[in-house]
Amino acid sequence: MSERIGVYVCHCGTNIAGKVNIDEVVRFAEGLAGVELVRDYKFMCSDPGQAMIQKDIEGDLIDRVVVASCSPLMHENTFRKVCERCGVNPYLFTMANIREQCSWVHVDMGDSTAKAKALIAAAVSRTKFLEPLPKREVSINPRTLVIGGGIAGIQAALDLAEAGKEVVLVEREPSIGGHMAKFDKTFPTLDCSACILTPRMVQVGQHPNIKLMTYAELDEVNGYVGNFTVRVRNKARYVDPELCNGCGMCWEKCPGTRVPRKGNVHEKLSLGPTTSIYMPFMQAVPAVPVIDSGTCLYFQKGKCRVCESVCERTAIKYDMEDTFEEFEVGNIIIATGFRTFDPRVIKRYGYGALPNVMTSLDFEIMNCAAGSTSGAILMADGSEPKSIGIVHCVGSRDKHYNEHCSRVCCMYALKYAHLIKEKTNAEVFDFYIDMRCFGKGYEEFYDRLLGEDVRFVRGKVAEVSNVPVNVVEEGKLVISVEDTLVGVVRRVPVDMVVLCTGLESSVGLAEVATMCNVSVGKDGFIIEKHPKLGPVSTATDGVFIAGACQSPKDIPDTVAQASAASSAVLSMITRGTIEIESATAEINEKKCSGCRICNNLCPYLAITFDREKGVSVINEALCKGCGTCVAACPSNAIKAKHFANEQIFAEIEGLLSV
Amino acid sequence: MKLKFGIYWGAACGGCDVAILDTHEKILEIADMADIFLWPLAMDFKYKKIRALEDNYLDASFFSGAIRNSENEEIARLLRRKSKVMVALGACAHIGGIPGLANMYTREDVLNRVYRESESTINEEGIIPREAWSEGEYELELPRFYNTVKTLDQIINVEYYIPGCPPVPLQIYSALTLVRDGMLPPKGSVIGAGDRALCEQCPRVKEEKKLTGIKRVHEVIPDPEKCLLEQGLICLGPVTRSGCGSRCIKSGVPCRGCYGPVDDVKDQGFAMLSALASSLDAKEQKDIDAIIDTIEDPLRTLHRFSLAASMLRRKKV
Amino acid sequence: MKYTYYPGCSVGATANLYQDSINVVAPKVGVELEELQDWNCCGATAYMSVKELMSFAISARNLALAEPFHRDVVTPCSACYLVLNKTNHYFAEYPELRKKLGKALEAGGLSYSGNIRVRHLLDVFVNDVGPERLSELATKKLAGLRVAPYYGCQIVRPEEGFDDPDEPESMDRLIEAIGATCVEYPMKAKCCGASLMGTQEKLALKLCRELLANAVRADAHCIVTLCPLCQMNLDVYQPKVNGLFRTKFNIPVIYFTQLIGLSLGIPPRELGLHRLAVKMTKQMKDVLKGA
Amino acid sequence: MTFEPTIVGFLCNWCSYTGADLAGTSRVKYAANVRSIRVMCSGRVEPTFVIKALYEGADGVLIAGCHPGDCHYQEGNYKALRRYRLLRRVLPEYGIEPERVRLEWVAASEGERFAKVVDDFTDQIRRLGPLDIKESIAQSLIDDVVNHEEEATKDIGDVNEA
Repeated sequence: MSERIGVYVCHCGTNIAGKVNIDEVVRFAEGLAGVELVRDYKFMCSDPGQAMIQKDIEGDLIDRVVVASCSPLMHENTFRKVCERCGVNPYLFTMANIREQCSWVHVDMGDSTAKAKALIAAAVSRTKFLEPLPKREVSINPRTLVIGGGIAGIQAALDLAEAGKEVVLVEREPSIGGHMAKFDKTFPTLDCSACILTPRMVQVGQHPNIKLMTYAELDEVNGYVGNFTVRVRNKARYVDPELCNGCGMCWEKCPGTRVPRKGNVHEKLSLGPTTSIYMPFMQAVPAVPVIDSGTCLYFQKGKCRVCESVCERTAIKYDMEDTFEEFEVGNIIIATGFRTFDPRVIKRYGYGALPNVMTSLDFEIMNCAAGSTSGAILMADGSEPKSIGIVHCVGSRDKHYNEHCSRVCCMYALKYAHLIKEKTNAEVFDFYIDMRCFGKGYEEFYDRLLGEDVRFVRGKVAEVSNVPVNVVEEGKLVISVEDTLVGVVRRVPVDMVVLCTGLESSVGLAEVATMCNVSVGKDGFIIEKHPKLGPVSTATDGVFIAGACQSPKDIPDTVAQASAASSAVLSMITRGTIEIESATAEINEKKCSGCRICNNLCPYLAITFDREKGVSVINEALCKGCGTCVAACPSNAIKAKHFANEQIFAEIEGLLSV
Repeated sequence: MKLKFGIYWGAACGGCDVAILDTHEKILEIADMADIFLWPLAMDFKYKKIRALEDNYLDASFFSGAIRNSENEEIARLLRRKSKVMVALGACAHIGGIPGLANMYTREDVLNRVYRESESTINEEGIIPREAWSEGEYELELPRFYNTVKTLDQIINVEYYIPGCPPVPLQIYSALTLVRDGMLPPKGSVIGAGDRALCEQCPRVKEEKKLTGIKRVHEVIPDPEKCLLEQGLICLGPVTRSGCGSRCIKSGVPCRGCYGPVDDVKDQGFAMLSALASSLDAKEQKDIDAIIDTIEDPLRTLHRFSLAASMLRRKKV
Repeated sequence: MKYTYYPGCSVGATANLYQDSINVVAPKVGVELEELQDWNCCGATAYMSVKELMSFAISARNLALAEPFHRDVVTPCSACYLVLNKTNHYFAEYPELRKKLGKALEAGGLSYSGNIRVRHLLDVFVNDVGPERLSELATKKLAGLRVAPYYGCQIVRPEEGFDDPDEPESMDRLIEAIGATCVEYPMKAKCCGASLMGTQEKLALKLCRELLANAVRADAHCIVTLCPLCQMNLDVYQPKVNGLFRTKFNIPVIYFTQLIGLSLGIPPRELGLHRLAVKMTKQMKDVLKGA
Repeated sequence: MTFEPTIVGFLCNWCSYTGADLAGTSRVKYAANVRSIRVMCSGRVEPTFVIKALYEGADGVLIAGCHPGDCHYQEGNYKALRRYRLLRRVLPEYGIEPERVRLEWVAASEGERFAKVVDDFTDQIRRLGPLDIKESIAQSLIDDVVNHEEEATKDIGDVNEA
């Protein structure tokens, strides 16, 4: 073979050089068959590093390239582009991962050096058998799917729509707005959540470029970057949005109850109407109610039809069924947000068992001026509390539930403390582990609260109980906590407890992730392409993420990420086409015997059987190059381009030659 | 001028030689075509005559049978030196054949089994063959029985292969005519067989494969129209070179792989193992294992003829 | 169902009433307890913090003695349960310790491979006998009897045990199966003061007071427990609590086996109930009679 | 000195290779015995790759893919599982302990788990000792060598190049 391979060993500062003996590795590589030259450099990915490769190729010293540096997931593309720039087919390049899977993970320098040699030998050996592959380009459909209509989805959709691009926005709930629509004030500026959100919701509802689908869920995603086909299920709303004018007669007359009408203040908490036909809140977009068939008297007992009779526009349609719509889109932005941790599982905190223990979300709704208490902070019996305990890190930073920090709780806890002080005369106790106030104006807000006569107690709350041990505790909720600043165990009697529940990934995120072919981490959130450099993209081209589906986030960060995602999509759309992986599988007709073993192995149905010729055929546009069919072919008639048998065999030989 | 041929059998059953005779009246053409210098099955010759020939004297030698003992090897080497073209005839010389299955055992295992343990053996003194023995003035010598059965090309260079157990007689004949007419393909080729796997010629209808259990031949009466593999019979057709004329399959018996793998398939057995496992209709480990448990002796079934030629060649000792 | 029985020190002395009830109740519910011959003290939780290795060694000796019988080891004492389990756990987890314990056992001609499961008697009653079976066997359903189920702290620790560490409920199911009612008792798994009674008596008495007060507040006729130390603190020291805090507690504290015994129709004396420091109240007796 | 095995790992690009990278970025330390080959999917791994690796001198082979249900290609890992289960069945007949080949599911988020799997598997292979297939074949052939008068040595290259 006459391949002339250039091997470039990267020091990565001391990241590699600190654990791998570069000189030794270079000498070793020089002795490998097919290797024309070996060079090492501090940072191969830097401009001078890339220039080294370029110079060698342009000087016609080499025609194939091996770079031993970091993970191909990090820089394969960088170096492929270098090759391409100087006329070497990018598929004649191999990367040996001597950082993530070598220098960073092994203790002994001898071990790391030996392994680096093996990895380089394997890369060289494989490179000899590589074949140039043609570029594959696909066009980008300029329409984008945004999943989730919270502030992240709203922001992303508006950015794209304003740029003149079509957007399909799918929201599971009857209205867009997400969690933000339930808040009264936002930290740390205390501006009114509804005031800043509602105009944007309306804008979404009216924008000619946005197709808004509420009360709808993603059902299926097919295709690939630039060319996805998505199917959306419109859940039956039982109200025709074309006819409804949102007058509200239906819910005023509805005898059904979705939220109990009897019961205490906390049980009756609600933002919108409590009837079976309802809008989640009054500023809903679209302003079209839905019927909750689970409590609707007509659906449950077959009698009622009050809403139908009062609707002047005959918009009520009891026979409505789920419908499906299909769209072609080029990119997908996942913005499914979060759910709050259910503190019932922490029995010690008494949520669900003890009255006056509430979650932060309950508390937000209670504070909302449009809610059932008109924003008043009340105990379950309707009286005003004299003391309130705010408990941080409920279900966050706790190995039993979620290890991650939910990032927003400290700040909203401070907001609560402030609101309580503003609206009531109650004493406020705030139990925190650490006070994390990292954002713009956050620390200042904390500082302000320190001056508002809030009692801060540093310690993780052990228990909330209603068992008194003295007269003072009679009839109170008692919070037990170790005050770690003073070193004593305290029992603090209060009237009301707010549990600052942490953020978890939203219900159904795993299903959405599977449909969109992206991975979910062990914390339940979507894994981004790179934790630092690729926070809005994913391992799947054309699928982007925004907001709390990636990790807990506050509103400013969510909006920033949403805009980042939309601009990433815009840059794809503007470019018009994208290069896709050429490493697909192909069937050699002359070798295929038509045994059809491969036929049902392809998850993308890319393999069909040509009855006329008696051979199986791969539709390359559908093939994603997984290689499952290749491994099954008993005639070696299917070839995995770039992962062909002889290439992998050579890699094995190289790997074991040291 | 008449061609000069040698025909020899190593560890073989003689079926390949019989296949030559089974060319029927064509045997006369063969006789016209060439002088045969060695053919132990059919005629009486002496090795020393062959040794006396000058090197490359023979135009072609046809070697059937695997290399099982030192005599097989010695004659293989001898014929190699005396022949311009060496042809491995039949599955045993080609890929080890049935004798190759003995590579699952050591020499001691085999000798013990055959000479001491087998149910039909009476050998109270436990005598097993020895390589050298003196009896009075006579020095007796036996070839060494090898530990590992080898294919012909694991011992000597081989130009061509005629696969099959046994090869189809007409294909032997046509291979001989290729020698006669100087029409031989590139060295290393398999001649007298197809390029693709047997499924190509199989008359049965093939659909997608979803196997829920594996059966043995005596357990089912297969549907004559349908793919045998789909009916749960392990048919090596997908991994075996065509050329046999689908003789087993037409008789309702699955292919056992005697023609060996097609070009570029390194290991017939493991290639079929992958194909077979891929076709199992199960996802959970316990369901997969339940199906696998219905496969009787998977290793020997999948490597029935090709064990000696497989990547690992033999059981580790 | 046959088990190797590790009684522990308490049931032979301060908790002999526990043993009395076990003796009569276990056979009736099909639990066969064969006492481990030549067992020694588990060291209790105190020794663990004084001489850790030694305490593991003496516990391991018990496990080693039990291993040849290939049966679960059952103990009625929460401290024994905790210590033996902890020994098992550490033995499995820490190879260094395993080596040392191996040596120690070898010196005594013993060996242990770590294959013994240690269980509390309550676990056996709940999971092997089961509430359904007890309900069938209970000839005398204890209807109307209000019981405060008290588990104490050790039986639910470490967390990987057979019940929830914060909200244990296994004994509740037994109590309800034999017809009695469990009162809302948030102190279920709170500390009774344990051996602090010997060192910081006031503190221990205070903890006992809370346990007693909450049972009384919930209108319970009796407290039912499963731990010899808990029972002793709450029963024997009840007058002292009354003295110190000027309370008038008079609530019997009995073992779950005694309660089950009553439902099986076994005379109170055979169950050791006459040995209680705080005798069964008239109210309780009346309810039992009525039942 | 204790025996240090050489292990070949076949890691799927999307989960296990990414997980192994995560172990790197998190600086989790683990045994240096596994040398990995990146494939797009565990479903690409042919039994012959495993055999080839063992033949070329690996003492063990680790195949790692996405957790069931998480496959980037939907079901490639199930196919890997089927092949693996059948492969395990035949290995003992070759005299190879089936424990030398292991299939594990390692997600992209499981850097620590990857490290643990590697350490664990390395330990297991260490206990099994060296495999040395080539040496074993050579040993079994030694006895088969007889001094022939015709000592035409065989040149393999010739036939294969033809």
